Amino acid sequence: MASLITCPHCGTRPKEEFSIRGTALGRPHPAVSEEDWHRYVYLRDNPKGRYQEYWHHAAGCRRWLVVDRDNVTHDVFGVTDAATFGRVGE
Amino acid sequence: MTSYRLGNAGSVNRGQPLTFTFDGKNYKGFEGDTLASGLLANDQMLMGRSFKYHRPRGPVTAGSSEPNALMTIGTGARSEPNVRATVAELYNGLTAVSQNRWPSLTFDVGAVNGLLSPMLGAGFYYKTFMWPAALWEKLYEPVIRRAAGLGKLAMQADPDRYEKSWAHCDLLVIGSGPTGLMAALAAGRAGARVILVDEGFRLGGSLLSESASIGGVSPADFAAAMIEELEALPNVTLMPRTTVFGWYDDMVFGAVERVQKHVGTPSPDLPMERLWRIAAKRAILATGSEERPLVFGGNDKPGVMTASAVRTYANRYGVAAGGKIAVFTNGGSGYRTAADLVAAGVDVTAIIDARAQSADAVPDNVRVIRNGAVVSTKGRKRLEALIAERSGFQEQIACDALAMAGGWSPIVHLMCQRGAKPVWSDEAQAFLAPDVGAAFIAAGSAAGQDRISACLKDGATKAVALARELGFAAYEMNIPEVEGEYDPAFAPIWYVPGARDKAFVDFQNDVAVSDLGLAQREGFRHIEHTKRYTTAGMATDQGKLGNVATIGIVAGMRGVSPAAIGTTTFRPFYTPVSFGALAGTSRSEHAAPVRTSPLHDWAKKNGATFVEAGLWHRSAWFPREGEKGWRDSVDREVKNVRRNAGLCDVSTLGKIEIFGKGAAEFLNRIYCNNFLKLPVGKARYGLMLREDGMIFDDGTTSRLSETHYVMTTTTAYAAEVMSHLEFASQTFWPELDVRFVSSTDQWAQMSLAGPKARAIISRVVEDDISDAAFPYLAAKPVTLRGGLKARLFRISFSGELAFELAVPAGYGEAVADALMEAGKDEGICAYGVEALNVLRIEKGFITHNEIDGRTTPDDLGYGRMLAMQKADFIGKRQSSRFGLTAADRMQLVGLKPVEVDKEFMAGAHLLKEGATPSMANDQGWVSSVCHSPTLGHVIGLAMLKSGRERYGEKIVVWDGLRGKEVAAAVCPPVFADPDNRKLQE
Amino acid sequence: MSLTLFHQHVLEDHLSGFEAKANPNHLAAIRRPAIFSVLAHRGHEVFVKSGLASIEGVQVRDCAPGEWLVVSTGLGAVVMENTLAEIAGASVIDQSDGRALLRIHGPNVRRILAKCVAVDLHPDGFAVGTSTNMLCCHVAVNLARSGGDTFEIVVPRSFCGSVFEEIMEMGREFALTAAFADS
Amino acid sequence: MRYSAYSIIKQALSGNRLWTPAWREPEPKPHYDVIIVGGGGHGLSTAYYLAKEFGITNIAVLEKGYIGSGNVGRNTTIIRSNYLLEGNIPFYEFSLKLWEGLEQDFNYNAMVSQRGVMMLAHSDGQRDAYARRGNAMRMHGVDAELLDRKQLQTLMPYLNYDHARFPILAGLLQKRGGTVRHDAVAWGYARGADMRGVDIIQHCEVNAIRRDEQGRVTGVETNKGFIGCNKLALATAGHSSETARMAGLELPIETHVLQAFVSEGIKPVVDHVIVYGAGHFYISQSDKGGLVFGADIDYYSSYAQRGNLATVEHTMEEGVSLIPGLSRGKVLRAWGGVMDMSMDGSPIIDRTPIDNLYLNAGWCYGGFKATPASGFCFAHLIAKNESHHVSRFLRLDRFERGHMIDEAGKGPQPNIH
Ligand SMILES: Cc1cc2nc3c(=O)[nH]c(=O)nc-3n(C[C@H](O)[C@H](O)[C@H](O)COP(=O)(O)OP(=O)(O)OC[C@H]3O[C@@H](n4cnc5c(N)ncnc54)[C@H](O)[C@@H]3O)c2cc1C
Ligand SMILES: NC(=O)c1ccc[n+]([C@@H]2O[C@H](COP(=O)([O-])OP(=O)(O)OC[C@H]3O[C@@H](n4cnc5c(N)ncnc54)[C@H](O)[C@@H]3O)[C@@H](O)[C@H]2O)c1
Ligand SMILES: Cc1cc2nc3c(=O)[nH]c(=O)nc-3n(C[C@H](O)[C@H](O)[C@H](O)COP(=O)(O)O)c2cc1C
Ligand SMILES: [Zn+2]
Repeated sequence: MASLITCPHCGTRPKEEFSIRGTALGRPHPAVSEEDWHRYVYLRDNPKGRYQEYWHHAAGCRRWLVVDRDNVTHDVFGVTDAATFGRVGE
Repeated sequence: MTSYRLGNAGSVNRGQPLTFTFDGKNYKGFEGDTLASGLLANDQMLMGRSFKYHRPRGPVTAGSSEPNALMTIGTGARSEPNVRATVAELYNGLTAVSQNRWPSLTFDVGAVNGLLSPMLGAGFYYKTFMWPAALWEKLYEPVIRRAAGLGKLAMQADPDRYEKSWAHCDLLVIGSGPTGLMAALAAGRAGARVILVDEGFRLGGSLLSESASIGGVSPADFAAAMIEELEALPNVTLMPRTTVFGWYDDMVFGAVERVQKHVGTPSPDLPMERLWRIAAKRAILATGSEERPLVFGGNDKPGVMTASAVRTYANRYGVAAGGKIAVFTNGGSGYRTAADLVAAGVDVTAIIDARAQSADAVPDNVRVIRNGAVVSTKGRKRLEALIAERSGFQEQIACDALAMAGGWSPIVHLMCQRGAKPVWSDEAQAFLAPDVGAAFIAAGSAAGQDRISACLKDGATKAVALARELGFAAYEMNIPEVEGEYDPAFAPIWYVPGARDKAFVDFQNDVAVSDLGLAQREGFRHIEHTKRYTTAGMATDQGKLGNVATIGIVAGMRGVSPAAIGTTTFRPFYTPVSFGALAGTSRSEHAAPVRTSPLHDWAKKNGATFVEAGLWHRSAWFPREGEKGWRDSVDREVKNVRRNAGLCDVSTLGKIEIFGKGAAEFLNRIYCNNFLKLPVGKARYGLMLREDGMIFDDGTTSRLSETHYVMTTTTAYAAEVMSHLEFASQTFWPELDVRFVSSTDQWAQMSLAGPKARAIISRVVEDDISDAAFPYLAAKPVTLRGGLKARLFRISFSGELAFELAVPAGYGEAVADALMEAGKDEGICAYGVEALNVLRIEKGFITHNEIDGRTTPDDLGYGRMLAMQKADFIGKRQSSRFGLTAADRMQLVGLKPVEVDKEFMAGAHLLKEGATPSMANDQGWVSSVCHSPTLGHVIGLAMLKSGRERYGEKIVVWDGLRGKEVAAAVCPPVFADPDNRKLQE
Repeated sequence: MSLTLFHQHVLEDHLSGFEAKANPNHLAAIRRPAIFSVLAHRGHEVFVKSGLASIEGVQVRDCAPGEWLVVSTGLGAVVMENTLAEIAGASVIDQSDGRALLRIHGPNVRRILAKCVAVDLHPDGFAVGTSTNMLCCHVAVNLARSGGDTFEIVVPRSFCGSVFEEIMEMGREFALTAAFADS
Repeated sequence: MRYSAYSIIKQALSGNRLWTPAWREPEPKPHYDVIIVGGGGHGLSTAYYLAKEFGITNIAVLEKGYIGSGNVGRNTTIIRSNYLLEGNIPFYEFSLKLWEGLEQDFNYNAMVSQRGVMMLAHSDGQRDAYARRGNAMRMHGVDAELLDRKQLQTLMPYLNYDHARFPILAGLLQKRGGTVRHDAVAWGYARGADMRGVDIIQHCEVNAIRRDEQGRVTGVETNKGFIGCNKLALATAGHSSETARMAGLELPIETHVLQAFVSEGIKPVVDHVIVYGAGHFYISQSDKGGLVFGADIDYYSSYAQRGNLATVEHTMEEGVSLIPGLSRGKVLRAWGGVMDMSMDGSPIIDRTPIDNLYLNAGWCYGGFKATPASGFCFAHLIAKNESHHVSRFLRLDRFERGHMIDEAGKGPQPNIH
């Protein structure tokens, strides 16, 4: 991972082309409870192991990607465009 | 001085003599020598001093794991400390000096530490220097710190260039010995893109040092033939003088090429060093193996070397390590060394073999002491004799060099840098490479193969397999016949006790077996604790020679196998890498790219002083003759803007074109205030929040058509805002039809502000810009006289009647010139960001001084902008938390000094009158300050607790840091034209 | 009053002083290319793409899904704008002044560019006609292979001076020269 | 055994054979009053102060590796109290005061070196921000000085004044800031705690937290079996989310890797701790001569103690830009540590919603300097069930209440704090 990321649009690129935002969370509905909003903004599962994280291909296609990886071995399992991530069958 | 250069042996170029100096003395060597071989040829064995006890030291190796022979090479700004003489390529005029000694290498006062060594054992400093407490700072610490380090860094700017490059290949082969050459050739012939690297200045690895016959020729000639074929292959890149220092995720290897370290006068067109990031599909570790030193009393005397080093000096460089050389061995390497020395005509006094018997061939007339051991040595600055022991009897044997062969450790460093640990093998009595997957495999000696023939075969076989895996048609290689190779098998001995003198495991850091014992007794038993407590393995060689012995000895002390002890963590860098190479071109003025405004040249010719603003250079002020300082210029510019008009470059503001049917809805969710109903042709000021309710950035967005907007951001946050919009549109609301592109670079944008702005602009713009046709916050495309298309916005950051005119960047300078010309009679001036800042403070406009990531809209008095009735906007739901709405939050206020000639500065804090400065009494802080030429005194914006309730209150502006305390009156944050009359004119 | 306005190339200052004679490794800065950003709206990506492909005299550079730079050294900006305006489902914006077009070619061009970009430009992998956004000398650019040993780089104007200087520096060992060119 | 010059000489005369272990290697008892998870600086200092200041000695510190294997053994050793916000200054100042008396207190020379910490400003805005901070410090009685460019040129002539991309305009100096020998901190606290009866149990990994029907914590499952306790205190730094999860708790924390570096040993050239304001580079020189330095984190979530080449290069670029003379020096080793980056960049020392469970976390890359105060305040909390007054703002529920302590003003994105 952390050295090269294969962007689904641009191909294999160095880490320098990306900026990273943190856990790939879905934004809650604006009307859900205070507690849910707090959880979304501040609490993190932060697992050791498999992890989905937002990466922005800032120097390439400027798409937000979800990088599915292992944060211990740094193996990458897949990179998807964030707009389609988790929307399969939508 | 005797010469230790051997007849015609070796591959140095005797036709090319070189002169060099060491500690001011002149020496001669040959092309192809290292600094160490050159010195040894001149009988200069003493090359350095150890770190702690300042013991005299000579080289122990002929390679990159050298702990002792460290010197400073070069002079002045080009000097480089801690260079290993054993790998430094000799060149004409090289100057080297020894290190860590005073006053000289032969007489070093620091050596008294050796006498105190019983008290200076591992960790002694943790236990003392504590009383009296005051002496630590005054005496102990300075003394300890002065003793620090080895060589001196000149700390001057580097005159040479450095650069970086990427490389991509199917197969990276690390190491060019028999294994690496065969591997590279096998894959190269198959058509794969191959990169072969070796840290040595000549390719060939151990082939350059060994005696045998490969396919009927010498190892060196065999290597030469292989290299010739490789050079001819267009898909193969050969990289000598290149060290792979690290293995990173995704098969990226870091390597450093020493492009010009070996030349006296570097070419300015080439870098000194080049950093390579090699992205490889597959890699083969063919780094060979390291011969281990043996651990016995006095094993650090100059003249004691590994057997393979002695062999390398003889066979490759044609240098005898001594006149009378003894050998202490536990395996075949010692015998081969003796044989090669005898063949070169060097006197071998004895082979002391730790084993009872062996099948190794003994050279004629050389005495062998079997079941023997070296227990100690004699001599100070050079080995004079050794004490050998057999069955309890000791014997002194005169010698000036000792070749020690302690067995072999595969060089697996790189493979262990990503978390895998090497695996102890009882059979090999060594730590072997771990399994790190199919993409990166070890071959040859690095994989535990011990003979040349086996290495040739292993390299070829593994490369063929990898090439096939990648889809290349690779053919099995013919492995040449090897004759006269030796058997390097060995039987380990970790430590020979019995001497009074210290037995070292880490030469440079002076870590001896006794220190390892102490660490165990004191509970530092985990090998990482042992390392940290004794510093074994922490010197510049990172324990390449000594770590395995350390582990073996600790295992012995604990009565367990080395497997139970394990290794310490392997880390980059394989060998130390210069800051210069890792920094490359990105340094000094080039530390980051420069962004220049399209009006840069215009500003320059108008005399601007520039200031860095993020990556941009912005015009700060425009000094005129007679002005004594920047304040004069800024005051004039401000006054002139308020009285006449001024032109300011605002091209650096971020500009984002926003398109789509969903754009209105999108903006309405991005900004906390309403954007849905912004009419076409109009601009609106907006506040963007973060999801936590704090202000993220502000700016205006203009609607150019139903589905086209242009957003401006602050200069500093342009990139962040763009990413933020993309994030929101791509991850929150991908269903909204909205698309963006940055047009920051397309436009030269100038703010024309002041009562005469309209008159001036109308001379340049064709359209009607009367207040009726072009009211406050109008935003429309316009045409300049002559036909150029532009954009005009009636927005103001100064409080004056103002327009922002955007023209295609290439015309920026010309249009600015035209405006200056048009405004000449109106008294136009150029003004910079300093005056802009004064104008906005006078008007109470905010910048990121105020929006420091901890402010809410309400803090700034913009609470009414929060359109809470909207179903959703970023930051809405977290805005109502108690902490963000509490009544005692700090709020934006203005400050005026009570006495008008008193000044205060940004960064000061606020206190109630009479209150002592303390955290509990802290009322707020001053965010922006300027001298207001309009009011004739200093004014400030500040964040004050419940500030809006406190207008009229007298407050103390406390600046203890700069020894200032000034009384000020709290006032609303707008100093000029509070009713916005000028904006509407 | 009618204004006569001169157009300035961003490299005007940088290029004076370079020898006119081009070496085998040479960098040309194109004086007035027309460069437009084209953004396809949702659902129109395929249509816009084929629309762009049918325009003559332009190069279409891939930036991102549904986003292109359309570059021409022959067509002027006005013609280009009118042509692009006819493509339905796309938003178009003139970037001719916001981007500079550099063309670099020569036998060592890949060695030089390997010091500027991380992408593998080996002829087998990066075919003629390929284009993509990438980091070049710390700046996000669009790089295209426009010929055997020829690459074209579209650089944001404000960064162009920095990028140009860095490329020239990287080309020093191969005697890279530079000059303006009209097309 | 008490350490002194006398003990060193005496032991030397007997061949250094009679030194005793700095701490015991006990087997865990079935039950303790307090179990502290994490044998890093904070866990060990908590045990030490609980025993020394609060009279609780029936304590175990459980460490999954060897003590000091976490961040306490891999940081850049900078100590300082030059913070901006009310929630932080008193706490870090308390820590600095404890550092100043530490050696005498625990009879171990951790080489506290108050060589001064200099933070450089490269723009007017940054200088103003440092002035604001310096004044906040002064208000709290903390030492701070603002130096101008001229003064800096005299004090640190080797910085890049003439060819800097971002000019050096000013510097905020805290003279009492400096460095401490990282390993010695862990070892000194461990020895001090052990002497007072604390069981330090290495290679003991906590895998689960046991709770009774009321939800109260009663003990932990480890690779050495179940160990019971009255109170459980988590001080597991980068692994906080993992250990808290064992009790069903989700934290405002993301784990990231930060790299650090050491150069080859060279004669002293950098006398202070210097922090580059135009980037993130910080550097000091160790007593052995190695330049110890670091810069940004790697930005992606990581539990691996190793980093990425791009970050390595970036660090060196900043280093050479700030100190051109480094160019011909050589970097020896790089390593990484996993850190508990919190949502506002500030730490948490608090009780949790779960009875008997106490939390010490969120130290980001600034917790080494906090080691003494963190231990002291955490011990106070555990012993008395209420916050020490200097740590009263470092609460777990502050995010919900909207009382973030956001020194950097970056908001809830942990990797940019
Ligand atoms: C590269 C780097 C540089 C830094 N530089 C500085 C600096 O200059 N100044 C500064 O103030 N701070 C710095 N820091 C931060 C500082 O090191 C940490 O904030 C601090 O050390 C954390 O507290 P600790 O010592 O208790 O953590 P650690 O030493 O990490 O202790 C936590 C311990 O918990 C153990 N553990 C985890 N899970 C379990 C379990 N399930 N069971 C048992 N044990 C467990 C771990 O093994 C570890 O030993 C730096 C950090 C890094 C990584
Ligand atoms: N393992 C054993 O037991 C043993 C014992 C004695 C001799 N040998 C002999 O050693 C030879 C081994 O051949 P080989 O080809 O495997 O190794 P080699 O030692 O011939 O070549 C290894 C090469 O790798 C280079 N290298 C090492 N690390 C590097 C790095 N990080 N970056 C760049 N270059 C690096 C070295 O400079 C060297 O030139 C054979 O001749 C064998 O007989 C092996
Ligand atoms: C302040 C400090 C100074 C260090 N100095 C050295 C050094 O001089 N030599 C060395 O090899 N390692 C040095 N290290 C690094 C350690 O060897 C080790 O890499 C680090 O503590 C992380 O542990 P690990 O590599 O075992 O994971 C130093 C570490 C720190 C924190
Ligand atoms: Zn991409």
